[in-house]
Amino acid sequence: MEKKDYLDLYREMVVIRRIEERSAELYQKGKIGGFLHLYIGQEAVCAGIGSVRQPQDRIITAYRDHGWAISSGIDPKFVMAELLGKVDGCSGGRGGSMHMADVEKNFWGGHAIVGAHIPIAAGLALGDVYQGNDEAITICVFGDGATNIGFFHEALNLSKVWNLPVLWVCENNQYGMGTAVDRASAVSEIRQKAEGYGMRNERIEGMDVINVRKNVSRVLDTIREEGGPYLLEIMTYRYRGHSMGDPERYRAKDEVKKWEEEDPIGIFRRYLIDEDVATEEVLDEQDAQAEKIVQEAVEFAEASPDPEDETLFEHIYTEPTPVDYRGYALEKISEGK
Amino acid sequence: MEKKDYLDLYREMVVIRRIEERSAELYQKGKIGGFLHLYIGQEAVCAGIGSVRQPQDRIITAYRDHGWAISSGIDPKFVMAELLGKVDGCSGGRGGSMHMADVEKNFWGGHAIVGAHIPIAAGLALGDVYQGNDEAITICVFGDGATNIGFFHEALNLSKVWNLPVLWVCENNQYGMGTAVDRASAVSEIRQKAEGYGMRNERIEGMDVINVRKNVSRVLDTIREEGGPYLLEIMTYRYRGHSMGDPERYRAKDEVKKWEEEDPIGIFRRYLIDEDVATEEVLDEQDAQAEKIVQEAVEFAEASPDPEDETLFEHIYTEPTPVDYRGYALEKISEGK
Amino acid sequence: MARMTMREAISKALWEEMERDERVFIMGEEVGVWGGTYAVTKGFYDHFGEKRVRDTPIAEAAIVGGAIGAALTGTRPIAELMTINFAYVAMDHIVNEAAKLHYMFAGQFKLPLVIRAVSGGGRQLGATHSQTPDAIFAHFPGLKVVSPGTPADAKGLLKSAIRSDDPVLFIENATLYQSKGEVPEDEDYLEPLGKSKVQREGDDVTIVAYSKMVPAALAAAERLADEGIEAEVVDLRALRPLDMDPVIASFKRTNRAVVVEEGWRAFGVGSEVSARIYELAFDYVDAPVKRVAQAEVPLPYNAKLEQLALPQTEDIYQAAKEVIYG
Amino acid sequence: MARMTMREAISKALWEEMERDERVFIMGEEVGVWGGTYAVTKGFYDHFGEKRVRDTPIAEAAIVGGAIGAALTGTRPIAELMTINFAYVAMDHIVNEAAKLHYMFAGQFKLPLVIRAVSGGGRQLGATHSQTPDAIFAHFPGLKVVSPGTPADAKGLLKSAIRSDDPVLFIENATLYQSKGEVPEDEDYLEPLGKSKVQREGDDVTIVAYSKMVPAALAAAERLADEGIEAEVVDLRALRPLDMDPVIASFKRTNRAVVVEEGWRAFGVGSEVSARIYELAFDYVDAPVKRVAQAEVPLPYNAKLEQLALPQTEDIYQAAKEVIYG
Ligand SMILES: Cc1ncc(C[n+]2csc(CCOP(=O)(O)OP(=O)(O)O)c2C)c(N)n1
Ligand SMILES: Cc1ncc(C[n+]2csc(CCOP(=O)(O)OP(=O)(O)O)c2C)c(N)n1
Ligand SMILES: [Mg+2]
Ligand SMILES: [Mg+2]
Repeated sequence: MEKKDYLDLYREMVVIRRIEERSAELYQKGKIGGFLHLYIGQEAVCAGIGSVRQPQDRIITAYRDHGWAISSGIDPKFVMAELLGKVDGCSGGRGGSMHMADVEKNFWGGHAIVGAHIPIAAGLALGDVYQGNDEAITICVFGDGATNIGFFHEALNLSKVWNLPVLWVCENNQYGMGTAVDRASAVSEIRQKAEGYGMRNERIEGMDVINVRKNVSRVLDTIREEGGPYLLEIMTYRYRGHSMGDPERYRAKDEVKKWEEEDPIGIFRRYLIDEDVATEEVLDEQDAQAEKIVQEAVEFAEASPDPEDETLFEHIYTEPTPVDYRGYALEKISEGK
Repeated sequence: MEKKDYLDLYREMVVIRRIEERSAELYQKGKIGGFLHLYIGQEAVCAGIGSVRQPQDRIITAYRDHGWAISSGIDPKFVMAELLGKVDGCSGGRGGSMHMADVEKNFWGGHAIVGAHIPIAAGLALGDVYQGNDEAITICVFGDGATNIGFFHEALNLSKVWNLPVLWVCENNQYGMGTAVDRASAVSEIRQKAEGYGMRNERIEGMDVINVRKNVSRVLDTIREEGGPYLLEIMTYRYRGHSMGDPERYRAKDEVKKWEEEDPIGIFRRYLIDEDVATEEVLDEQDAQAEKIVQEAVEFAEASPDPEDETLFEHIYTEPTPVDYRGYALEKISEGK
Repeated sequence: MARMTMREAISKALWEEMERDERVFIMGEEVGVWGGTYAVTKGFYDHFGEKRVRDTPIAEAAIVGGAIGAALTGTRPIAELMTINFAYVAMDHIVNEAAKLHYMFAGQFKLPLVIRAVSGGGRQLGATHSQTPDAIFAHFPGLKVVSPGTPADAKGLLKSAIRSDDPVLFIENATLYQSKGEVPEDEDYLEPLGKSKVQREGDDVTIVAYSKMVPAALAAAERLADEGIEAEVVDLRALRPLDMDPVIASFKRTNRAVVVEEGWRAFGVGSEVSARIYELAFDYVDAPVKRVAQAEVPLPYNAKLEQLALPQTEDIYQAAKEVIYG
Repeated sequence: MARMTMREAISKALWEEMERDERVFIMGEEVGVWGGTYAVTKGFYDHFGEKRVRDTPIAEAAIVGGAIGAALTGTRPIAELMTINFAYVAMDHIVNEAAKLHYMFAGQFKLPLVIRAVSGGGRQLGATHSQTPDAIFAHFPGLKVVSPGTPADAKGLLKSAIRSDDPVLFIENATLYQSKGEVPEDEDYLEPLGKSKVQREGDDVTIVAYSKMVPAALAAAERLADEGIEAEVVDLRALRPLDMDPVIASFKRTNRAVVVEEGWRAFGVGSEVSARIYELAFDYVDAPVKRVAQAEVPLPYNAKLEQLALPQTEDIYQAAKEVIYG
């Protein structure tokens, strides 16, 4: 990596952090609705993977997806606009926090049913194999809690039987909502589940973006050379509640504090300084740029309009198709027109 | 085991074999409808397990269930009556081949959706634990193919997390319909799947009933002493098609022939003679008794009446509950009455 | 009587039934330490302990399947699915196992199971998390499908569901949790499963509703009353068994009906109720029955579009006027 | 035109589309070596190879989920669910993913997916294996639900489904596979998705049906014709989008209708169609619309009870007479 790349990566992590902080504020103000799952604490994972994946590599994840959207290359403006439900959002304001996607960036969402995207990921890889896209890998991200649902099992098995090029990434942040891994999973190390499929697997630390980069890039190489699936468990931690309004009865404040000391942004900052890649001043300058990017994203999002009422019935199907019922009030409206 | 027990066990295996042969005939004659999955070749598994389980141990299995019904203690008469859809069938003629049960015998079915009974089995064990039935073990039987469905995963994980006393028995007959294990499962040894749950597991041979007895009885002891789940893969083979009308394009005649030489009844017969438990004559006499039992079962079943039309609406709920619609013809009938 | 929210009423019903009967227990995601995603089981874990308030893995098929198995052994599990949007994951166990085992095995056992799930949109949760697909579950004989519209009914119906020996899908509406009402304090206060109820009397038009649409219908009725129109509001309370008696009795007086549901219209509750009104009271029909329901789109996140798609009190009011004045 | 069974027509449609478009492939349980549980894909594996005729593990969620993913990349998968009774296992992927992704992500991609599944009872398969729950899938906007009643339509509709860029649930009826009819041999013979069709003309009564109930309705119409009653049989062919135009056009002439479905009545196809008839042609109603459907029980194994519960030609005939003579 060039120095510039290091700085870009650093800035991206800060942007992701700030986007989440601003989202929390906007949620409190009622500008963001629904569920909001913040990624704060886990930035090294998406940033690290985003920085080593190739453009042909597809990314697909769950509802904790803002960081993934940004590290996949979606402009924070479009992420913020989606959070505000605006027409310029990456999902046109229809998806919201949990359902972001940008296919141009090979980012396939943003899926809110736990584990449901895991078989879809196997299918993405199948599509690549079928069409001879030999260099493409599907990177499918899910939480520790998601590995207990049947979807996980069916997809992992299929990926092994069909030798699909999937990097299965478990972001083990140690809780699925309020349930600690051991209270829900038969094995403490999620990577061990891959043994049941005779699948290559590994557990790595995920608070240090350099470590994530190094390992993921090695594993992607392995998949590209040898084909087939690989399960990577990446240890991380979320600093905030599962979503807004989490009573957090399931963990001690001290535990969070301990992990906050291993802050991925702090670690990376220290690394950059220790390795003489950047000075405090240079990084502060990046921080300021990140602030600015996020501020602009918020302004952009606030200025973006709501989708027009008429668009309610767009995109139900790809082709124009009669809508069975427009709802009572809407029938009145459309009759009136 | 006493000599008598050996002979009973032998006779039971022959009864199961004959029941299946007669069922095939009755199916050809159109007296049995629906799907018919014969157990021929696998008798040592159900007979072996049936002979060592305790009355408090619950049995639950899939649709290939006639052998399990009999080895659980259901009189072959009631099994045959069920196959013929008669009122005396163990499920009142409503379940048919795939849905047999007798709760008095602690036999909980007979389930036709692949894998769906596996979580139910975890629940049976949970019910026992909850109520302090400390000596009870749930024995849940499923095929090799069933281990690829999500239900399997969710239930195995739950049984380990909650330390439920379940003996998970995979009857590996090497095919799920026409799909050989390796074409559908990431691992060739099903027992390896248990590693993904950190669960005790073992693979044993299942054509020799003595071997099945010995191992299962040991494993049941282990569960009774130590608690928690255990997965046992039992290698076996089905001699007939998956169900009636299987074109059997997926395996060579020779393969079937090879396995037929290891016929579980033949093996047991030889064992009994070699160990001086019985003579050829004594066993022939058991064969004749088995014929008679099966013949009587068929006669009983043929003589048993169809359920009355009026019973169509019985047992939808446990309590008398208004039926929303009786169907068009039935409305006419009941209005006419 | 005590004034309380529907959340409190449901929580009370669960608490009292667990105190009354040791066989009753709860299992589901986040029901324990967290206290329930919607805070319905707050305090339960500390009081009843982890044996009776069981946090599960995220594995809906195992939750319902496991609860079925436990019910077969004589316990009385309450399986919580968090939201009905996740019920699809357990669909086979709900409609193919719970709904059929008793019949298929000729009634050899009881299956006393309650499955709780939260339905409804309007909270900007997007298409996957905002559904009201209650009607599809009501398609299956063998299952009972219950959904209260008032706090009192929530308590009385949930208690009956827990005491019932049959599998009951008990659907709560997320945005109703805060709704308030008078609730009987009697610990044996039971409302019958499968009985509709008149929530407001009136002779001019019959508004049929259930769950969240009950308060909406009552609000519409108030507006109509201001104009001298007296609407009778019939709350179905259960979709299966579906009790048409109070609907038909009302309709025979009013000769006009609006059927309201929060979910999609096609193959929904309004279709069935309206079809039955014509079957059972054809000679009493003065005007076409109107259905008010959700626009047929996957519900969008954007608040304005979402509200546009959802049925509103205003729609019920308008529909009632049209059904009267044509 | 060639005379063939519905099985042959479906097989031909699949074969021709696979020959025409390399992106089309089949995945499902036993579709390959076995040749399809219902022999629909017999010979495909040998001809197209294992890349395009893919035997899968028993894992319905992975079958539909995997097919969704593959469709997103530009291939055109046909996922076979063997029977619709197993669709519950993939329910989330069918109704929450396939039906919603396009809308939720604002149409960023196409989702050209066909899910084939066999529906219907009458073969003594017992309650878990005999369902006709087609209506519940039609409740979900975003999904197209198609089910042919004749071999010709089976070919033309399946081809359209494969060429459609939207997810289509294509429901075949097991006991119709042997039914015969004339089928156009044109490789581009397409029938539109979401268009109902008059299968028999008549002015006395409108019989609305789909899938297996189409031949049953036609048989009933023959019996009625013997008595001088001319029934018009309208085949819905799709439940979503549901095309009422031919139904209403017919009804405006006959003023009488019977709606027939094989599945359970409550919250079924008849409820929706009957509700819409009243909404769209209230002034033309001369007699209450009748619904003929399955008795509301989990279907029993015993052949006599099973047939008692299933709707028969006789029932359609009787209902038509009643709707005419009251
Ligand atoms: C099928 C399903 N069940 C339950 C939920 C509710 N839910 C949303 S997130 C979540 C926890 C997931 O935990 P994990 O996979 O560890 O991801 P994390 O939130 O920690 O990133 C649950 C239970 C859901 N969305 N889908
Ligand atoms: C969920 C589901 N999918 C598919 C089927 C159809 N099916 C019935 S048996 C079977 C094969 C099962 O194989 P295995 O588990 O090995 O059991 P075996 O028949 O060999 O005893 C399949 C695919 C089903 N009944 N349920
Ligand atoms: Mg987690
Ligand atoms: Mg097998």
